[in-house]
Amino acid sequence: MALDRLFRRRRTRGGGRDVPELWLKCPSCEAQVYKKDLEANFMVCPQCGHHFRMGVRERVQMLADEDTFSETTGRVHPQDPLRFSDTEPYSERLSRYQQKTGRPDAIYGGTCTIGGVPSLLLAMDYAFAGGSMGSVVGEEIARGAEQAAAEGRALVIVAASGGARMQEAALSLMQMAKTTMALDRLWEKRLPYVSIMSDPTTGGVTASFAALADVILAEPGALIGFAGPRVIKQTIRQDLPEGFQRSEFLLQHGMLDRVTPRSELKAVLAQILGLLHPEGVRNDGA
Amino acid sequence: MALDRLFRRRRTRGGGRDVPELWLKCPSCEAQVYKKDLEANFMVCPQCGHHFRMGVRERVQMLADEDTFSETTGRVHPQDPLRFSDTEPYSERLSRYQQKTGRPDAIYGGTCTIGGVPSLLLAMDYAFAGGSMGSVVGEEIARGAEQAAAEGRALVIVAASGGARMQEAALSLMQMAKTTMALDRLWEKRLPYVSIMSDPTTGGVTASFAALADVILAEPGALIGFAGPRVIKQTIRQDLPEGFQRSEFLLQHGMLDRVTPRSELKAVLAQILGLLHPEGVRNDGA
Amino acid sequence: MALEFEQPIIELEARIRELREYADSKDVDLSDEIALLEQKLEKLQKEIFGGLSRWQRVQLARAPGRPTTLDVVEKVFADFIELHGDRTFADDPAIVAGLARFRGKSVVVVGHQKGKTTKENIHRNFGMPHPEGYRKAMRMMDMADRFGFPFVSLIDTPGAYPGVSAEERGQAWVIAQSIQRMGRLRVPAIAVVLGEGGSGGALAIGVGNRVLIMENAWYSVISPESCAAILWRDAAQAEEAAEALKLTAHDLRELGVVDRVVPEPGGGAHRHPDRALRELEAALAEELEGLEALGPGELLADRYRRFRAMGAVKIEPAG
Amino acid sequence: MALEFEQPIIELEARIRELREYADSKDVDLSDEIALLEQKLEKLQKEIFGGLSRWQRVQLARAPGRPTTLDVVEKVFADFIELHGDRTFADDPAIVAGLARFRGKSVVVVGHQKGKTTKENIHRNFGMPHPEGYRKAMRMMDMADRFGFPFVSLIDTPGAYPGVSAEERGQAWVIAQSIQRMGRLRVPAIAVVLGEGGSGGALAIGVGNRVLIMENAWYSVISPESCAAILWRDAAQAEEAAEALKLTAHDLRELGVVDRVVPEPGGGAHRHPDRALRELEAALAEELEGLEALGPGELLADRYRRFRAMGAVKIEPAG
Ligand SMILES: [Zn+2]
Ligand SMILES: [Zn+2]
Repeated sequence: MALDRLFRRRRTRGGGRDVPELWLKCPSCEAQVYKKDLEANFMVCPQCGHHFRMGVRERVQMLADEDTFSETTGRVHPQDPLRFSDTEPYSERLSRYQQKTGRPDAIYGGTCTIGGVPSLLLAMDYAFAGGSMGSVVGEEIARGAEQAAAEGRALVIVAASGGARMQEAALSLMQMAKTTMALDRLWEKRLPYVSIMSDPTTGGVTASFAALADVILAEPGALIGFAGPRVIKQTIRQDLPEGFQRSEFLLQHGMLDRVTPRSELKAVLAQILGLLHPEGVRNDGA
Repeated sequence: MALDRLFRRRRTRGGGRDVPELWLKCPSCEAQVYKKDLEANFMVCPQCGHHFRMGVRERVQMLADEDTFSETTGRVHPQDPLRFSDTEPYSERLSRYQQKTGRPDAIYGGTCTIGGVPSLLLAMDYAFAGGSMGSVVGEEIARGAEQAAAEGRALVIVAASGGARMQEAALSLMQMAKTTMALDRLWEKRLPYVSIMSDPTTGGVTASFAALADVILAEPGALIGFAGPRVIKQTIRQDLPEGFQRSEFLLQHGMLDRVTPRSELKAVLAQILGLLHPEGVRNDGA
Repeated sequence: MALEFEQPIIELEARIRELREYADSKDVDLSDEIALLEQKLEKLQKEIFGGLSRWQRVQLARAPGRPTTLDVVEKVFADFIELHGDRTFADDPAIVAGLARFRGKSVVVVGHQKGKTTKENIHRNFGMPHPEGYRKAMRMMDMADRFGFPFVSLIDTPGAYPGVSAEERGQAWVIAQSIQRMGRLRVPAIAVVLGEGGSGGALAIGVGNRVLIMENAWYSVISPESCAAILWRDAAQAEEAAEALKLTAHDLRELGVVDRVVPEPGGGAHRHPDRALRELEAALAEELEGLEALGPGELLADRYRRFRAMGAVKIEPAG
Repeated sequence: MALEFEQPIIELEARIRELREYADSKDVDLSDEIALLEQKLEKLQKEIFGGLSRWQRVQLARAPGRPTTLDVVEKVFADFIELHGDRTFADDPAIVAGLARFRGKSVVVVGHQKGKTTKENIHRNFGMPHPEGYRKAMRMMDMADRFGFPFVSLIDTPGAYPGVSAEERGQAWVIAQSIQRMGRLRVPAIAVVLGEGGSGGALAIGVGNRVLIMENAWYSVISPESCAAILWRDAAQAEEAAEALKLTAHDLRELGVVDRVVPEPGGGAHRHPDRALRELEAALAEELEGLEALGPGELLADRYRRFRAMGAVKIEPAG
């Protein structure tokens, strides 16, 4: 569970989410960046290369070949099976996020080609409840894997998540098994699965489908791990080592295939998919 | 390669090998032990429990059920494919060891039952060229695995070896692949393989069949590893940590299933074989 | 060491014991009085245990004296032999694994292990595994597949260890791998939540064809304390969090997360471990027998079906 | 940096170069003189390289400028993308691994990697892998099997690292596992000894259906220096040990340890890496084509037959 991080972050970030800001301060180099410039640069700071979080539509646009994307998500809606309520009822929380994002839950994606390789591309939406995985995210990923297997597509998932969604409790936990097991549909058909870990990828998402890809790419500086840094700090009662749980640290510890800057992500992904799914390219079907 | 150890040991040990001694000094507790007492106690120091090296016949006698052992080794003889010679021609070295041990090479074993489980039991002979693995040891192990598979037996190998035999150079190296691959005959038939590591188990023997068993048992205090301690010391130019490369160290580092004193070895082995090869016990065939 | 809500039961039990001892020592007949008190005790137990709150169950799940994996392998299985190590980095005492016999047949058993004393608890890291523990578990899954033996896992952990060392060595990765490995077993797999079923560290060995749970165990995505700390920003709200998480055996049975609740004797498994383990043995025997008819492919399909169905969603018809 | 026995060749080459430059700058025709010297050079090369001692070959196998794994993946393969990590503990720079294309088809490539500078050599631990390197290699073998891609390994190591850290993390175990994993590949597997083939650390990725070796590479159970230190108790006797070990490409072809010697251009691969790599490419293409006809089961059987036959023994007829 690294949802704790979401709450901390939201409090320390300046400005309400609904006020459109023209300028943003880069948290890494502290430069004031014009938002349009940032968007034109795939949300990477032109000064220092810091990778800001990215919207799911922009993510899909960045990775899918032009005019090949067709959404498959959006028909699976969350329930409130536990009638969960903490400081706010879960059902109200859901409505709020649905209004804010225009999506039923924290995932968005569909079919496309990537470098000519027929793919099923899913992106987790951090803006929806911290990208937490409940029944809907689990279901969409399982469906994605099954559809990719049935249609001979590669599967690509961009993770951005604080972990499992507490408000669905044990049902969220079970999504870890459900998504993991669904990936085996791809194995049976020798279809590749590439995981892209963006900031943050933690908790039950890392500990299930995100860590089980044929190739795992991560964006620079992304927080990646199982437990959240705050929980770990409480456990060991010491400061965490510099760079701990960041992409570069994970790469050194053997957990990632590559740390790839966003500017190269599409090209690297296309190269890998082309190598892992050569029939896909030859058939040239989308 | 940990053959270096063999040479060092032989020089520091007191007394010629051919002089029968009635008393032995325990290298661990320094007590004078009457040799007959030691033999009656499976070569374990009655004072401190130090495990002396053990002859292969005594080893087989200790592990096989009474009156069930029938030798299968002994028909495979070494060659001198490289016409190797260092301070002494390899062929002469071989003759010397053959005369000393009465066996063609560094391995002895055959069929038996162990706790009623039909088994093929092989023991490496440290007294023959430091238990080094050349073509004969490799061949006997491959044949043992194949025969066990063909006859529905469990395979049990007691390792005692300084590693691969230098005098057969690349051919010795290839025995690592040959023995390893032969083990898969057992996999196909769901037959178990238990490795028992005694002092020492190093080099190419550890790095092939000895480390690949379903269950790995080791005797207390045995030297176990890949590189010999002297080589490692030269590499790191520091003293080695206390207990480094001893059974108990390996157990802690997750490499062994159990460290089992010789007095319990037969019982533990029989229990494991009974669990892993229940049909064997039911059929009760030898 | 008794829990607060147990006090009336324990006091009544003490009185019955006293009366018995008195009757024995003085050779008087107090059987009517004792019988009366025993009836009262039974009623009291039913009353208290029938109305347990979720938070009280969580406390029972953690109660000292509750059967652990080592108790199960000793009393429910025969011929257990512990096997150690992940053949990679270390042996993790927070997970116990080995071979055993169940009703005459070989099985592979893996379970979390807490300590019964403080010293043992430190040695076993309070049942919180490092990556090595899960790798040991995976090695045992390989062994079960290799020999065609059923795989039984026993879940009892507050969670996988959330420390620097565990993160460095890929805690998330190894949990994912263990879930995947268990999902791929070609032999019957049964998972039993013995005590605490804390999050991914529990699920890592929880991908059974059947998932059983002891009546007073809990199983959820997060502990009530951590959940309260995050959602209520106050760990003291654990009681409320436990209610909200619906983490008890009966809740989970209703949600379809577990297949069977193993009843505990009145007073709980920690006070009557042998009786609880006999119930577990009977349940295991029944479930294993049911799975024996299935072949490797069917077992895989059965397990996928089971977990594929998990979750609560509403799906719009395709437009 | 040239080896002693290369000196005459290098001097002659320098003279030819000078003459050429002179002819070009002065615009005079020295083609006859140059042709004569080139003939002489060819003769000299044949003489020197035809009569190389085993120890001289060992020096060639270690010569700076010799093609390494990274040269091969760049020049023999196309579209190489390096993949990192063992998903367990670390990424080991002493082993390079990834996906590439060979003659249009996807392959998985793994090889030892030495550095070309001192700094890089330290980073790559002089091509001596830790256990993590072999686990990365095994992950790549899994990938080759998963997608049905041929597996190509490039051997160039003095040996697996003989240090405390490597022993602690199971160097022997991981080498054994890697041998086993490669033996179980259900896809065509070709191993090429590029430079040094030092013991188990080389064999760990050497279990190919075909094993190729560059003409001036060596492959044996131990390095000549270590062998001399043990058997002659004097590392300076390495030259004699090299002779005794019969560790050259042609020796190994005779012993049946390798299937094919890839010829190196006169002067050696370190002086003409591109030409050497073209020879390697042609050999790889031929061998891969030959294996393509075999199914998974046949490849397994072929590999077992190959290694099962290794060794020199005399077997008494059963009495
Ligand atoms: Zn910046
Ligand atoms: Zn002693």
